[in-house]
Amino acid sequence: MGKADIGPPNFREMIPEVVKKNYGDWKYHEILKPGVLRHVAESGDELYTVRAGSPRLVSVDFIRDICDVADKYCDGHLRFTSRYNIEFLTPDKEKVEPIIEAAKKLGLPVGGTGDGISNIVHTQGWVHCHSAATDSSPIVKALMDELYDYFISMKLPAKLRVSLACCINMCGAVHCSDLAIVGVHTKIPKIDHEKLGAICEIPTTIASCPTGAIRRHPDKEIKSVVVREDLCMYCGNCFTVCPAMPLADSEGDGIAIYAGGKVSNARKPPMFSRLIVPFLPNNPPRWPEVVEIIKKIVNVYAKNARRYERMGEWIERVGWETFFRLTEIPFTEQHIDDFTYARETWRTTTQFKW
Amino acid sequence: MGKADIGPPNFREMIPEVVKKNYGDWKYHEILKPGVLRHVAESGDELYTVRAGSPRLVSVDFIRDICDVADKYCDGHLRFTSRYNIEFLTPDKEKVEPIIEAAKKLGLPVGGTGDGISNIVHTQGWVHCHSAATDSSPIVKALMDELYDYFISMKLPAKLRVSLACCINMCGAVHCSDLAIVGVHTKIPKIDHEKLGAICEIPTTIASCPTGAIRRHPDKEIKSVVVREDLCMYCGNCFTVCPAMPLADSEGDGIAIYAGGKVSNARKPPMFSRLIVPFLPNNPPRWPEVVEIIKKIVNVYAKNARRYERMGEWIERVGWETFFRLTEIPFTEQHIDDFTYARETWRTTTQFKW
Amino acid sequence: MAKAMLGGIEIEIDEDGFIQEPDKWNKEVAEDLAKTENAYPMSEDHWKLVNYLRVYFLKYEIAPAIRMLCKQTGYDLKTIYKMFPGGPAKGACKVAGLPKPTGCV
Amino acid sequence: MAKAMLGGIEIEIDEDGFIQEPDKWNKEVAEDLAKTENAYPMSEDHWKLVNYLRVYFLKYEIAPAIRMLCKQTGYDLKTIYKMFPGGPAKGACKVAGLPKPTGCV
Amino acid sequence: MKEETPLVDELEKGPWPSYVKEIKRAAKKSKAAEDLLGVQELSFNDKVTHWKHGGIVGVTGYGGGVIGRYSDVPDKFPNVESFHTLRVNHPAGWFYNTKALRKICDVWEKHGSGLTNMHGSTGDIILLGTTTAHLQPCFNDLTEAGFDLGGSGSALRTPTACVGPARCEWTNINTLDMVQDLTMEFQDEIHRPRWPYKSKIKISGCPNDCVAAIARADLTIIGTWRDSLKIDQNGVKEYAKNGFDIKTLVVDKCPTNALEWDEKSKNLKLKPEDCVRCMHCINKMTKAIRPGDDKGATIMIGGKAPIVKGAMLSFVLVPFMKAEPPYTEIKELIRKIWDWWDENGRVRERVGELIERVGMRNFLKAVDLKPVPQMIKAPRTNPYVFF
Amino acid sequence: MKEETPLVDELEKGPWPSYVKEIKRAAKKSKAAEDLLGVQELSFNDKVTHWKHGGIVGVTGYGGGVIGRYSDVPDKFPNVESFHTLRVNHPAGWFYNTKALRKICDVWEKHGSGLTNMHGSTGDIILLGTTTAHLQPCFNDLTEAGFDLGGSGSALRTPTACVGPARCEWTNINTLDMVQDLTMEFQDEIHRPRWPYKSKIKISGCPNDCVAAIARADLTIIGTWRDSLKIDQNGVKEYAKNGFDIKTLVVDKCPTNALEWDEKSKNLKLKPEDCVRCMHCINKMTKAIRPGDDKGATIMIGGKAPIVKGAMLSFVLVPFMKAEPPYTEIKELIRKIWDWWDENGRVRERVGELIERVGMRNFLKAVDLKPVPQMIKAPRTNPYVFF
Ligand code: SRM
Ligand code: SRM
Ligand code: SRM
Ligand code: SRM
Ligand code: SF4
Ligand code: SF4
Ligand code: SF4
Ligand code: SF4
Ligand code: SF4
Ligand code: SF4
Ligand code: SF4
Ligand code: SF4
Repeated sequence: MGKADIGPPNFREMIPEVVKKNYGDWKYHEILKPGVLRHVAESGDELYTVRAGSPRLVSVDFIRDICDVADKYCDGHLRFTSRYNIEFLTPDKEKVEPIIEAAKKLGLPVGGTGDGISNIVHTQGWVHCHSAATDSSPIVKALMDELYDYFISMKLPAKLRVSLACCINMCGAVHCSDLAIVGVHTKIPKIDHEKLGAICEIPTTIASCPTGAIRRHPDKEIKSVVVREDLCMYCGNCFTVCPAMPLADSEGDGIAIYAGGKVSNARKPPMFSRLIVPFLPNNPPRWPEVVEIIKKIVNVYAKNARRYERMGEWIERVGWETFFRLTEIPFTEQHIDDFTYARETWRTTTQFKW
Repeated sequence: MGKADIGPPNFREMIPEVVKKNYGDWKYHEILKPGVLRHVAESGDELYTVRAGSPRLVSVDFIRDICDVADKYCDGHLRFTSRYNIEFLTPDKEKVEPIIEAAKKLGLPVGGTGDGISNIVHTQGWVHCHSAATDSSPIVKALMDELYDYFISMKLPAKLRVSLACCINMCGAVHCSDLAIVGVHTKIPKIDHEKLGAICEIPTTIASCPTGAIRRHPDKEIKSVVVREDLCMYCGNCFTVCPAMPLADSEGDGIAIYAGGKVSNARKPPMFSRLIVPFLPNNPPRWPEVVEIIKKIVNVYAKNARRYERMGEWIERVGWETFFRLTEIPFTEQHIDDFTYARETWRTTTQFKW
Repeated sequence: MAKAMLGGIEIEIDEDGFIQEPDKWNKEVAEDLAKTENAYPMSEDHWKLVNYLRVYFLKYEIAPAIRMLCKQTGYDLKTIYKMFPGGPAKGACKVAGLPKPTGCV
Repeated sequence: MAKAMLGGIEIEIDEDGFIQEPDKWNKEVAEDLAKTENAYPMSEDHWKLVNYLRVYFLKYEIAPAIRMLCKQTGYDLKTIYKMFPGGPAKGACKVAGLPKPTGCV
Repeated sequence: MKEETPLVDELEKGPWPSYVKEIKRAAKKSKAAEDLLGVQELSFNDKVTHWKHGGIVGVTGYGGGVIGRYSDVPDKFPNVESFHTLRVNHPAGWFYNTKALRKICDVWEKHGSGLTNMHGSTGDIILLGTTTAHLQPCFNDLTEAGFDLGGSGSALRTPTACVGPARCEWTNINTLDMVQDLTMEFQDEIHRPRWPYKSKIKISGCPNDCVAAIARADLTIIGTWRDSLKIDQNGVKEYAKNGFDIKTLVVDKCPTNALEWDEKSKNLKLKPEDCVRCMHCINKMTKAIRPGDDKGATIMIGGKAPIVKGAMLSFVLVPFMKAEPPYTEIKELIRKIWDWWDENGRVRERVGELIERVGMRNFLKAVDLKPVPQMIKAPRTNPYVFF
Repeated sequence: MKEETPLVDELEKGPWPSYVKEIKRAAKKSKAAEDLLGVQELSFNDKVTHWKHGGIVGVTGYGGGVIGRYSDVPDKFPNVESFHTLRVNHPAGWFYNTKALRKICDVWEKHGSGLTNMHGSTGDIILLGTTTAHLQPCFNDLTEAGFDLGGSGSALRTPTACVGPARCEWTNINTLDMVQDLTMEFQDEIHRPRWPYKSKIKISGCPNDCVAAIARADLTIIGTWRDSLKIDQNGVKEYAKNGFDIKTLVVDKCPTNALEWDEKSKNLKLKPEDCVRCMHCINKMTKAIRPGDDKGATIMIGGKAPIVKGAMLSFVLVPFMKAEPPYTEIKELIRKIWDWWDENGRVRERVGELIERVGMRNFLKAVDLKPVPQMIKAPRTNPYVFF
């Protein structure tokens, strides 16, 4: 048995010298251009950050590549952001351009700062997860290829945070993103009655269903469960606890899009994202339907929102009816909540627009 | 057998001549002074309204008295408002003052218009209802004696609508009032096991409980139910369907106060009233604790709200923490929702005041 | 609580004349109750309705919803009011010996 | 699905070595499973834990919560990891022939 | 027997008109009213109600309209041993001629305690306190006088409407005609309970909602308009001249910032697409601003008090509907709604609660309405979507 | 065997860096990575995942940190028959020196597919794909290199923190020190699952919340201040001079109208009692406006994704708490919370859901906190109150 419970390396060994020196004593910052930050310390010291995009799913050789850059220009230090971007840090202004050049050589876009689209928080998808109703990395790639310009520039009204989760477990802050792309099933679980009794805890399985759709099999001989079709909304929570209830389906699986969430407390309090497109098919490798509608929404937002107005703030101001009108997304029964807190979403006023 | 299904008299026989003539053709109005409205029709005709307060619970002789006034000055017509006030209508400006005099003679205050406190919508209480956790008419009387000045004047920031319900059935728009006074029980039902089986539908009784606190009596011999004490919040809904479960209690019954509701769609959409004082004792005949706190709140509101800002709009602007600070009402666990939609009331942001 | 002679036996009733001792109900009791409800003499139709109510109540411990009552017995509401001028709740349920309805019927 | 010889009989197991035919579980099977989990030879303590898990599972059809397990058996979590280096879920439940835990334990 | 009522007497004092004086007035002619004073005093001492649970009494052919009530101290107060109330339909808008009112007074002096509520909080004339024996004769006399009973139990309640076109310049619908028409249409539903629970209709001529329909009615009809509101710039200038602070008191309070104020030219501009017809600017500048011309109603559904699942406000069902006599479209919609509710509702489940339980999508299908964004404040946040 | 992967290959094109290229790079050295390409292609064709449910594998003495994964097409892709991931704790703030990073690369090249996620969305270094046999040796080598596993299962997850004092001028707490300290304190809770479900801690230095803690953490710690923010009027004038529209872009966007702008004197005035410390004015005028001096943290609780009862945002538990090492008060509170949750929670019930189920009052009592209005947006509307 080796070591245990040693915890992560202490960050103090990881931060560059200039950070160590000015730790906690920063005064202000500015964004010099997309992807380049300048932080100034009380001491007068400067720290330049070059932020570069990353596909997140990377090889060790990729990591070695960026280590080379860090060794060359950053005294062997670098960091990652909470959205997977790579940050090269240096106190030396002169090194900024060379770092940018080096990043470009590696094929990494510099940007992701300020009022633009940063990297897309995402998840495993068909690359690793059993639960996935869609893939993740390819959609992110397809989207970022198209939104590329918004990454390397800062011309949106405000930050626009995109996230993707390959199933409704929503690994990531998907439920509070300006734009959220979520893998969804639309067929009920196919139960393997043979196996279920042996490999699943039946009470746990029954309790897992948010809508109470799961009951014991009416035939007491059969140690299994049944699903009430009209109550099942394909959340897959039963599958999570019981492998004998898969719901993946090549036609039934696809993507839903949510919009208008945010996390920061700036101006408006944090908000959840809300359903705007109930279903789009899985269409590998580039999911054109998804890419197209996302682009459309971003454009409508860019055109209509006011400066420093996040997606959700804009929608709140103009009203959801206006959002649907401007984006030309059809409004359907799926948009209307029918889960536990549904009534809180009903319009209990005569105030509305056309 | 007499007539049936004749319905109410047609209002056309009830409206005065000037109304008939200008029906649907009014142009504008103004409030000449508290309790006196002047409506002007497209035709140029005028309609003067004198609004007078009423205790609602009145004798037929009272009605005859006001009929006398109407006969004398209003061609035999009058109306009541949706808040029980009496309105004397006349096209003749000259008659306004005599009507006011006549009302005063009858002991009726003229007012209730504009930015003041109108009559209190209320209910039966101990005068007639089996369900009452408090009385109604005496509290209204005690309150209006003290708020009198706000009825005959228009010096509040906006309309302030007070309502009272003697139990949480809330007969009236109590749940959406600027200030709502509600009778509450705080002891669980005392079950009459002898009778329950004979006079109550047990399944209906069980289903009536919003928190699922009612179960069948564990002893199968006893045709009755039991109540889980920790789940019962004394709503009395079981009593409504099952007379064998009374919860009235001279010490346990009392009053809760809610604030900040509104109904109109003007400016902010309609809002529910929210709990501000969880419990005050029943203290007949004048409920001094209730009167005092209501007066205090009205004064704090009068002092702090902006013009045309309803109670709830003001509180929303300054924040509930400020409301509690200014009114010095202690904040307790009872204020925090723990019913079905509780989570919607939690503060999911770092934004707050001190 | 008041007592009344119904069907020849003494039964406890409430102020509205609903019997408080459901076990004592029988045909004779029903007929005497029908008298108080202007529903006497009881025709076959009366009995059909009363029996439906009783059977339903004994099975489910609740009175049926009006819609159910009409559907299952085939009488529309108008007809029921003709048979029991007090209506299904006050009239028919009382005769059937059910607890005084607080909600449905 | 793979088969394994456990306690002298052939039993279906999944990739992680959890048995898929709970009815075939017995003491010998358990001991062979314990070998795969570095928990062999099984002491009295091992058996106490395994038996508790089995009894609980047979009664409630679910594995107990860890807190419950510790409280009821008297072993704290550290001790359990000493007995079953794979831990209560991977180690002890496997030996006890329970379904592969997805949530608790 | 005349009781001492010192606590109750205390309430004769003070400037607000006293209900105790009224009971005493009635007590001069009615033993029941006299006993009622004693019951009040007793309740003041005991701090509980002295009325027994429920009571089912009524008149021939009706299932409701009377609230049965019995004293729990009949020995002490024999004259209120039974003390039922009759709920009597009011004329639309609570308009009366004195002839009609006096008739009611006479009937009630003859048959009851002489005490009334003008009005009950649903809107009925409440005749407060009589005996079982008097119910039918009282009803007969009432109908003779042209009045009928309102609803109680699992029935439709007396629909109400704001004063509307009779006096108010803002109404967008003929509230009084509509309420009269619907009340006549649904006589059977008012008088013969048949549903899972009660149902209420209330009608306001504009979004000010002077009958609090949104909060209290299962079926809420609110007048509104579809085009742009109308601004008379001369009128605006008049307000400005009189020192009315248009910027602070109107423009800044518009919920959607739909108004623009030019301090210099004293011009008030509307962005019609941003106006949500909240009424505020109209309310405060009635001589200059008026509702639009394309008038009709917003139909809402589901308002109610807290029992059982918490209070609900009505929510938008049909954003805009033309509302002309004979109101066929509205009536058909209402019947469809009731029918679906009656078929699917549980005991004591209001229609709003049923919609919540089974989901809007099932409800909309049943009543043949297409989902529109105006029905909701915002789309769902959860991913629990049925297909 | 090298498969044709035409669909996957398509994703090598385009300006954004390609994960496919990365898999291909790894595939040069790893059979597993090569097979992974084939699995992707297969999934693109079949439009379903080809990974089997779950898997419980791990290292000695730990209950989590490894996600077991098996292919459902092992015959076709034998090199990913088992393809487990290790979750590895990142250093606070995701800061690395290249030495440490290169060590990880070497370990992973030796024991796994050579593919990683930098980082997982909880914040771990994700080592993507290895076999059961390699787990223990890989772990041994990792700890040798100074790294440890993160959490999985019903355990604490690797806590994360924003870059904070390392670079950001706005932080009110020492996010990195705190996250390091808490992570070390709770090693046992991370490595040995024991609870009803997972639990997460995230720390942001200010209300901008750059680690999205409010949305994703059961225990959310957000830096804030208690006194007034600080305005440097010279700095303000500078912004004005540079043409920054302070009125429109800052003052008008303050959520509580706590700022007043005097266009003439270019003076920006704060009403401190109205400021809710939303950060907006600071964000946009960092050279002129700064957080106050009385710094500390708001402790929030209950954030989570939708499963089971719908997503929750964290809500305020302690409006303000001083947060100095050794963070005793915070640690004690966290332990109290976990203990109560562990005792009362159902399987797969996060702490926020438990609080919802049993009510705040029971929770607050259990963790010894007094109710304060800052915990709620608004008091209850319903009358269903326990006493
Ligand atoms: C590096 C990073 C923190 C880290 O520890 O990794 C970071 C760093 C900064 N954030 Fe952030 N934020 C980072 C993720 C976030 C997130 C989380 C997320 O995106 O998932 C949020 C919440 C987003 C949301 O609300 O949904 C976030 C909300 C903000 C805000 C508030 C924006 C708003 O108006 O709502 C600011 C202030 C601003 O930009 O005006 C902000 C400002 C900043 C500043 C300016 C702070 C500073 O002085 O250093 C930093 C650089 C700004 C920039 O990138 O434009 N940062 N920031 C994260 C970079 C992610 C990336 O690579 O893109
Ligand atoms: C690897 C990762 C996604 C990624 O690609 O980055 C991930 C992957 C999985 N998550 Fe997650 N979650 C990951 C971060 C999250 C987050 C984000 C976070 O932690 O900030 C969330 C939302 C926040 C939250 O916890 O609420 C998240 C919410 C879930 C949930 C739903 C939990 C809930 O209470 O709603 C599940 C379902 C479950 O626990 O059974 C889940 C379950 C899973 C499982 C274990 C699948 C399962 O049902 O057993 C996934 C394993 C995938 C695989 O094969 O590798 N994962 N998961 C993330 C962990 C990486 C890391 O350690 O850094
Ligand atoms: C007579 C009456 C209607 C009726 O059919 O009986 C009525 C009549 C008028 N209302 Fe009303 N309202 C009447 C109850 C209501 C109610 C319901 C209630 O109080 O229970 C409301 C909703 C209150 C709420 O939101 O909680 C109501 C909300 C309004 C509003 C919106 C106020 C606001 O800003 O929120 C206005 C417009 C205004 O005053 O600016 C209004 C305006 C008016 C006008 C000016 C309309 C007009 O031109 O005639 C009428 C006289 C105003 C006055 O009294 O100051 N009326 N009005 C009701 C008088 C009740 C009383 O005796 O006090
Ligand atoms: C008389 C009246 C109060 C008053 O003094 O004005 C009244 C009195 C009673 N109401 Fe009411 N309600 C009265 C208007 C209301 C209103 C207001 C309205 O209709 O606009 C409401 C709130 C709106 C609503 O319907 O949601 C109201 C909501 C209730 C409720 C709760 C209903 C709910 O779904 O939440 C109950 C409980 C029940 O139905 O069992 C109730 C039950 C009762 C009962 C029948 C008591 C009972 O549990 O059986 C009361 C009889 C008292 C008595 O002895 O006279 N009453 N009740 C009002 C009817 C007078 C009239 O016809 O004009
Ligand atoms: S979002 Fe779903 S499918 Fe994607 S990694 Fe998380 S659990 Fe797996
Ligand atoms: S998929 Fe979700 S809703 Fe359907 S049965 Fe499973 S747990 Fe229930
Ligand atoms: S509020 Fe309650 S006590 Fe008062 S009249 Fe209505 S039901 Fe009776
Ligand atoms: S009073 Fe209310 S909560 Fe208590 S048992 Fe009766 S119905 Fe349930
Ligand atoms: S609701 Fe509108 S139309 Fe009706 S009286 Fe009130 S203000 Fe006038
Ligand atoms: S009616 Fe209301 S929303 Fe429309 S312009 Fe006037 S104030 Fe604004
Ligand atoms: S959360 Fe605040 S302190 Fe932390 S990095 Fe973001 S802006 Fe800076
Ligand atoms: S921090 Fe936010 S709330 Fe405070 S003054 Fe600045 S903008 Fe306003």
